[in-house]
Amino acid sequence: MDAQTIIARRIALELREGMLVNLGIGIPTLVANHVPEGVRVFFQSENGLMGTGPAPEEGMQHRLLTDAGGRPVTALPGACTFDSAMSFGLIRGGHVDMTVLGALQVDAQGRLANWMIPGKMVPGMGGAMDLVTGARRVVVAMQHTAKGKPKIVTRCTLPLTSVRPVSLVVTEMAVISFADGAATLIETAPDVSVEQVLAATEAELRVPSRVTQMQL
Amino acid sequence: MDAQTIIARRIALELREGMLVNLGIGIPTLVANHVPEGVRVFFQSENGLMGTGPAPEEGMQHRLLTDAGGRPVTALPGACTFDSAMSFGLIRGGHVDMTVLGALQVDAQGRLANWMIPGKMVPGMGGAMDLVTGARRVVVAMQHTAKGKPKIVTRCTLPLTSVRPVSLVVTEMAVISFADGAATLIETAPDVSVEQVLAATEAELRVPSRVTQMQL
Amino acid sequence: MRTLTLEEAVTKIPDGASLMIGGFMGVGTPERIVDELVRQGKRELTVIANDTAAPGVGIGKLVSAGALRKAIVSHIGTNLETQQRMIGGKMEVELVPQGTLIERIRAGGFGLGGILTPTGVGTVVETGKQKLTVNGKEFLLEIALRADFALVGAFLADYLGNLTYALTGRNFNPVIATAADTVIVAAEHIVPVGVIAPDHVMTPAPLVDYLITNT
Amino acid sequence: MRTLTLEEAVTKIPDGASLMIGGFMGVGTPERIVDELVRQGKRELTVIANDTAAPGVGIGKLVSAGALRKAIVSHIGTNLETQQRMIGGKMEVELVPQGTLIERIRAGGFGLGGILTPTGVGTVVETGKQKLTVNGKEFLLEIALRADFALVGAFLADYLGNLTYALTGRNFNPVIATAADTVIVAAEHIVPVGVIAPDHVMTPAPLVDYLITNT
Repeated sequence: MDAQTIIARRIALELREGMLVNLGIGIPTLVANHVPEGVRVFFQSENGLMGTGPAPEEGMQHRLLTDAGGRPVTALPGACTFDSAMSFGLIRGGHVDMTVLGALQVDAQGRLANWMIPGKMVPGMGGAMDLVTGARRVVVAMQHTAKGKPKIVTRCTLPLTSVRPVSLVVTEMAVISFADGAATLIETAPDVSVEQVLAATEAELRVPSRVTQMQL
Repeated sequence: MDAQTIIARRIALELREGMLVNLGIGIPTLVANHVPEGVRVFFQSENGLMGTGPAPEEGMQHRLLTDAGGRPVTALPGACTFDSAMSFGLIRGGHVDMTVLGALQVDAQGRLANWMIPGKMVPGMGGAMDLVTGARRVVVAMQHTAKGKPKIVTRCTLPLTSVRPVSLVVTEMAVISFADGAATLIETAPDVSVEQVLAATEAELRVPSRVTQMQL
Repeated sequence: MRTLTLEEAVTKIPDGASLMIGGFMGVGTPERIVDELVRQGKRELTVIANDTAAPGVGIGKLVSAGALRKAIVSHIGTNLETQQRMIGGKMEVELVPQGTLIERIRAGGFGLGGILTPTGVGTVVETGKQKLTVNGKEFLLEIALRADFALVGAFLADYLGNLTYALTGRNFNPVIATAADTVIVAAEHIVPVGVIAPDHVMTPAPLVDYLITNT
Repeated sequence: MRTLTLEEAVTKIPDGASLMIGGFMGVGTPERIVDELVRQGKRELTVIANDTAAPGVGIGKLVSAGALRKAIVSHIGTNLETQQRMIGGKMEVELVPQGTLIERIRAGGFGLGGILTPTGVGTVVETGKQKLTVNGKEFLLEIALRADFALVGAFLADYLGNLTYALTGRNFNPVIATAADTVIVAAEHIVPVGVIAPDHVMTPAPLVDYLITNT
């Protein structure tokens, strides 16, 4: 299984019946492909759609039915649309149960940086700051390291997205929880040891006596 | 012509093509019956309707189509409905061109009191404070005196509705403008003299050299 | 979202709860829920709504039943009983300008701390509130308002919980549906999923906790 | 409301004007108006919008044409040209969180001085802004935003100016229609008055100044 699939499948296990979920661009989008059988979730797209379905068949696209990246999507029965004020009211107001986003860095307290690299890349925060501040649970989907360097760091050197800590970080190596305020290694990927995770992580991780293996 | 009709007809002459107009309960409601021929205005009702039409024929009422007083109305072709946040966004945001309201007192600077008599009557401000603060023009429709006492006073003794001065006060005796900040008598009703108006008014009125007669 | 009978849904509301109730002079108020609150003899409720309607109508029934400890509303002029109870000290009434009230509720539902409004500046409404100047103009800081329950009167609901409102029955309903811990809906018609076009949904399904069955 | 040709409507927009433009990644953007702005060679414009789309799409065309002095947007990641112009000092970019941006515009349209949002607290976004504490929680005061013109992309318009939007083409459009001195609309279909049901109107007619004819 490749890194992206491991991450997406593991995050999909966090989905619960009836949840309203916002998926960011990139790996987070893949989570939609792994929703557990029998679980119905609503996907929200911050451009104004709830009830996003899979990509349309060829010839069935409509240019006014897209995801937040502008790509054609479908709308499931029971879908609804709304303006951006409502969309972000849902996000900021705690009505989105879970958001899944990418990250450039996450620090030891779970604080996320994902919207700019000063002097290099300034895409802008888009909806990320509102999502991280307002969603009930924030789950980070990212590769454990970038060019061999840890992305889970003691302290973010990049500008923060929010001071609110994320709930969970899922990488192709591990699941790290910030539920009780400190970075805690709760799962490792198949064939990955605790030691390997620690070696690839800059931030100090709490390691409970029992670290389970991801159930994919 | 009775007092109410004089007031309503005179105010109707302030209506201009395409205006969005909010009418309060009481005499203001009557203005809708005197819209000048060929002038199309939109009436807004703060409970969430724009394009209010006349009272429905017997048997054609619908309990979910009412004015702000809860009375059945009709909706003209091109009418639209909205929630209370939008309704007051239109009001507060200066999108309502003119509002017509009743008054308990208006002071020499045009400040209005119309929502309570301490210890006696506390109906509440409803939408009046937003309307007086936000509408482009505020026109007061009221009898010139109450129980023989002037209602246009030097200083309001009742709690103010807004510190923003009204634009125009129309009574069965006179039209008083606050356009340039001071109470100015600009018109008298037929068979009413300037002296009679002054005698029935506590606030000092500026009287221009030429005061015209209301054109009803 | 779950569907419940009227009785089950109202049983979830304890004495002393704060309730936002939709409706404007009773129009759009979920009358069945109000009737059941009275039947179950609820007490010490705080109601946040546009008005207290009139005796025998909508929230007016709760006033008459003595179910309210407090009402946060913009207008009580159409309900003499509310005024009498207020003056007699049997019920607290907090009057809020209508536009301010709906924005405070929206702020509560939309995760905002509050809003700056020019309404009320220089009047008794500003008492005890912070004033801020933005671009040379004075505003009152009006803070967010939330409730334990929102009691929503809808026109159509589908079985996921998507809602629409009809004509002037909309008023406070879609806004309160965002601003309470638990949202209970009574709809005139419950329709299959897909019957309401996506662009016509006024309250998205995930906001609704309980939909009362129509039986 | 008046109907105008595309050329007439765009002629009303002077160089240096501030424009709010609807659309999200170009979806819902009134493309015809954008094309005409480019054709008429407008300069020094300030655009307030969700994003600058991509080269060749929506607002991206204005970027490429060098028509913009400044963009107030939430995201430029999909338009490398915007980033290059910003870094090269040819264009100013003010980045605003998306939820904050839409609330600031709404505040401008709804007569509010601003709103308190938790978004951005403790980040670079808070620089230079007032922080307020409400019920023990910190918020940023984000102030109202207005523009000279709103360029709105609608789906249906009637001849009074009532508008609807379709699917994800709605986004910023109904909000900017409240917040500009002059509102110009391009609609995919212009229909007779009465065709749009009152409950389905998303932008009430009196907000619209000019409707561009479809010829």
